[in-house]
Amino acid sequence: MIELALDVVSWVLLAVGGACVLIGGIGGLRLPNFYTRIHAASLTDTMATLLIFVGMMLQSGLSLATLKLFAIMLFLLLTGPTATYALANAALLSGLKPEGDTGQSKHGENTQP
Amino acid sequence: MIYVFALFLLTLLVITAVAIVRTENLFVAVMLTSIFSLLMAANFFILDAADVALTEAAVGAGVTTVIFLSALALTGDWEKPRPGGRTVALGTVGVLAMLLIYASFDKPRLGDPEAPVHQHVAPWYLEKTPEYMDIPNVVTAILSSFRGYDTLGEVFVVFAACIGVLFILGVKPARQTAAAPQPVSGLRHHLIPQVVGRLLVPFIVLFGLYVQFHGEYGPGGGFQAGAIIATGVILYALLEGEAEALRAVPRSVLLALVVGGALLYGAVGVVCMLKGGAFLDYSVLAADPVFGQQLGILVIEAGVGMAVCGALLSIFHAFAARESMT
Amino acid sequence: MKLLELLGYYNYWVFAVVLTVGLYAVIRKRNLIKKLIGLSIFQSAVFLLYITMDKVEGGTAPIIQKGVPDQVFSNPLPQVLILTAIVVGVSTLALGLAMVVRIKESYGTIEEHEILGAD
Amino acid sequence: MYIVVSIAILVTMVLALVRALLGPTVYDRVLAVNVFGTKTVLLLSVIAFLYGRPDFLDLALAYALINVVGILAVLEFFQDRFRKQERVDSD
Amino acid sequence: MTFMEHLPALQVVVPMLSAPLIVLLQPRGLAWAGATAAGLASFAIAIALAMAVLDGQTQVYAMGGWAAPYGIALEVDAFSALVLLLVTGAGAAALLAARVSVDRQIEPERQPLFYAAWLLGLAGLAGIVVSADAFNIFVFMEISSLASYILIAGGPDRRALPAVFKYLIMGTIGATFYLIGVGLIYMMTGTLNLADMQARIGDVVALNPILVAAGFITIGLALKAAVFPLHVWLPNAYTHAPHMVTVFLAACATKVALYVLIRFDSMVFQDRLSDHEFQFTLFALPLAVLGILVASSVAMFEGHLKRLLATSSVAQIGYILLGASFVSEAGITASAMHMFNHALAKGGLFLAVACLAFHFRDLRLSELGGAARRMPLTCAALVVCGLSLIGVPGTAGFISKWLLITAALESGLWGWSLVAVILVSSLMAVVYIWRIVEALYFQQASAEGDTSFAEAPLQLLLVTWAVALLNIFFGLFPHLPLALANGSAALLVGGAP
Repeated sequence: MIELALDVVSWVLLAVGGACVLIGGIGGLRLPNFYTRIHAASLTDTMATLLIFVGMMLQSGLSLATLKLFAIMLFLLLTGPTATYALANAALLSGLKPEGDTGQSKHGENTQP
Repeated sequence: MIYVFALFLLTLLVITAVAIVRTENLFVAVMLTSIFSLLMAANFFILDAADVALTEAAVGAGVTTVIFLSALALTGDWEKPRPGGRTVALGTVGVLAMLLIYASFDKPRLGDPEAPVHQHVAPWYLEKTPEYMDIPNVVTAILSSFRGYDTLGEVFVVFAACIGVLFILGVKPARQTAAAPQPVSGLRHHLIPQVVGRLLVPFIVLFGLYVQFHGEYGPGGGFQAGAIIATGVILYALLEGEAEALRAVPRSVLLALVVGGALLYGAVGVVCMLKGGAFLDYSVLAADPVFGQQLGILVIEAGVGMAVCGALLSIFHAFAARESMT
Repeated sequence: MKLLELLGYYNYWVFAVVLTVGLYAVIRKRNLIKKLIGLSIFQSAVFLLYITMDKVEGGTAPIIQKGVPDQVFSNPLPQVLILTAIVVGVSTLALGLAMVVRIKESYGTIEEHEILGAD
Repeated sequence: MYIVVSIAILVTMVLALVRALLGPTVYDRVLAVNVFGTKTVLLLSVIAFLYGRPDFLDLALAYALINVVGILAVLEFFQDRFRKQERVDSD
Repeated sequence: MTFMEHLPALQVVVPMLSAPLIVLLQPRGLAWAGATAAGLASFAIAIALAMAVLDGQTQVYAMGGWAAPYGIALEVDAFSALVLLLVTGAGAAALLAARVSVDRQIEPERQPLFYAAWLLGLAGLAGIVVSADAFNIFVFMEISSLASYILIAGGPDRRALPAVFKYLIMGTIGATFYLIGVGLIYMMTGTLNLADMQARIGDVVALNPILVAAGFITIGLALKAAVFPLHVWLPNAYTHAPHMVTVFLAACATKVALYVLIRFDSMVFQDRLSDHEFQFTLFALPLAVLGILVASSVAMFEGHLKRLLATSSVAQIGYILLGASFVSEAGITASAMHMFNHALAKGGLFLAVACLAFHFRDLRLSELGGAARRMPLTCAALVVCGLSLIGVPGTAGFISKWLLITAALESGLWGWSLVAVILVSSLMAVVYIWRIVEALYFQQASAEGDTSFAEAPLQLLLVTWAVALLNIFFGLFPHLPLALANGSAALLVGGAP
């Protein structure tokens, strides 16, 4: 009985995690400019990772694999937002101004340093 | 079921390869190259090559991207487009492609067990490894003992690359910039990456050591460990600045690591000779041949790890020092 | 059945295409760094050829698990060869980039036609 | 169940690759590479479970650690060029 | 296992393990001394191996104690003993003479790295010749290639860098083609050991991949050996390399690639693939003839002395391929002998060029006026080696030209035209050697050049003269190399065990 419950919970978590990943991916593609796309990317980094890994941990029960899964989740949650922050910081410093309400970023051209 | 993944990832691979060749901004090409190596590692993993995927990950994502970027920083990152017809190049290359695809129909289908590859030498390895070495990871057993001579050659290829880069970049650049080479401050004012990085570096080096000594039981070994530890120290150099990293791991230590690793590997072979076995025959190292094999594999994996880590780091420092000069 | 049959050869076709893309870049492009990138793609294709050989239907990676009886394993030998070839590729790449840096300093350019023109 | 998740991750990788190819500004491409790296970690862990060989998670762990080095190297590269441009403009 | 049985392994291990040691020897003179000691040791091992092979026992060495198809086997038979003598001899001789010339061209703090790369090159080439495992040959081919890129990149002027970059690109493509060929053969036969491959390739049903593999291996090794259409990297690389590096590489680097091509072709593909002899001859013969004629004619009009000799090397490689393409016992003997004799002749010529470089900054023929009066001994040695290159009777070159002509006659109806080609190209060789002699002896010294007697340093001069005398000695008493060449021909084509 417990077994079945665990399975169902982890299936649900995995499904929602998968959906989150998909939403993040689509967001990354359709959003107008750089700073909005960074939100979409960070969504997948944190939420989807959390859901998928917890779902898998439930599946693998108490074992070395669970410890590894926990370590991977921890490092992903640690490094993902850092990288996104550093990226946004570098973009801001080098002059890519976030948009007010025009929606289309002034510096759209490719030769942005 | 694996066909779906294989099909999917291989198509992505081809798209990325074509995109790399077509783009003219070299920086974009380097970014796509790191995606290319991510895809290669995923493909290897699906085709049951866990060790190779780990090597491609450790070497491709970390070290290759960093070396390419430091070379781009020293040269320009724009490519002058080449006008004119590309029919000749496309023609010769197209003929080669047709020839290869034509020849591929006689090759054994992906994964069929009757292929000659699986009949002759491979079953012997799979059967004899538990008997001679009693270690789970057959790839490490072949890499270090059955074909240990190849890996010795491999360590000396890395050694040659290291002394080659030191030799070629040993020449001072002609026009030394008037200003004293100001210390390359790492991502100084990026406080958050610095804090997280300082937290991360010990774990990367610890994971590198884990991969080093876990080589017999799971995917891992000398090459992967050396590359991961080198990536850890490179991360420290990126965050704290290259001068700081040199203080932590000075050049003399790096040279000692490379030379020590190569000599350690060779010394194990010579000791086997002196003890009456053939070159690199570890079973003579200890009374019980199986224990001798395990001891030999452990020591030469340590030698490989030292050599690869020292070589990759001295290559990185050679390029980074060049950047601060010009 | 025919489609599944053809799928078996898909890896070899990708090997052929990626090999020719790499070779095209090396022959066609004049920027020295782009030639090196083409060279590394060219070598990656060869790795794909070797690793495609080792897959056995339903086999897992050749790491023998103690408890599990008579497991089908993939072939470990091509993986050993490719471990060596990857490190050879990186070493050649590092040496090539060191030469490109020196060429840039002495010639001021890394476009092949300008270098040949300079001498 | 794992198959559904891995297909979702594969589709996201395709979307990230499209962003990397199209991306107008260079930072979009760096973002795409970052997303691609994270998705590879997820894909490798899910496939490790799909194959029933959980001891292959080392590979995903390695990628989780190393992926960030590539991104920070890129930002260091940009910072250098930005500082070099400042020096060129100033003198 | 006695010391004698370890020799095949020691042949590679001695130079390879001494390379890292030399990197640690910072004091300048010590690096050269260590390198020369290791070079001479490996030459002594090669001589001992040749002696052992001459009295009949081919050495087989199972590396790591594992039997042949499962582990890596080393095998030293007549052919590999001959090429080993050639490689280690050229390496040791060039190292002996290297100190003075290298001190002028490489800064002291970079010299330990230079000599370590030199020993790695020597170990790589010896590793290829000794190994009997297809993938092991690839690994050692990479070691020797990387080492020769480093050595050439040490060249004094800036033109060395683009030359060595082109060599790196073409060399890596060649090595990767070879890797694809080995992969395809492994895919169809399941083994990497050469002898095992020979046994198992017969029962391969689907021949397509094997033919494609033969194509890839031949083209890859032709690229490495600078066979005619794929030789564009060689002239620039040898011209702009440091003088002593040109001596070492010109004598043995390309010949080892030809050695692998001949061994692969005659052992693996030959008697198992139907009408493969015809295909190999159809491929190799025209390339060899074209190579000989075009390269010799280009050499005739070349202004720079070193580039002239490098282009003539391409022609001489054409001779070796010509011998191999007959696929007969006489043919293989002729090509093996020419490998040996060309190494002697070309090594001597480039040593003489290194001596000339001491007093003549610019090595163009127009600038070398009055060299004979200022450096009589060097020019005399250059003339002796030039005669051996042409193939004047009494010198080593004559022996191999003679064997080539007999092999050509033996090979049937095309024989006479091939003999004509050999004679015409020998005439062309006479022309370009005469142009050198005329520039050295009869050209007036340029106005401001001083004409005082100024010979090259003694050490360099002694080695140059030693090689010149060897040219003559092996011209008169060719028993040792001839016995090895005959043994290798019998082994490869004659089907002897």
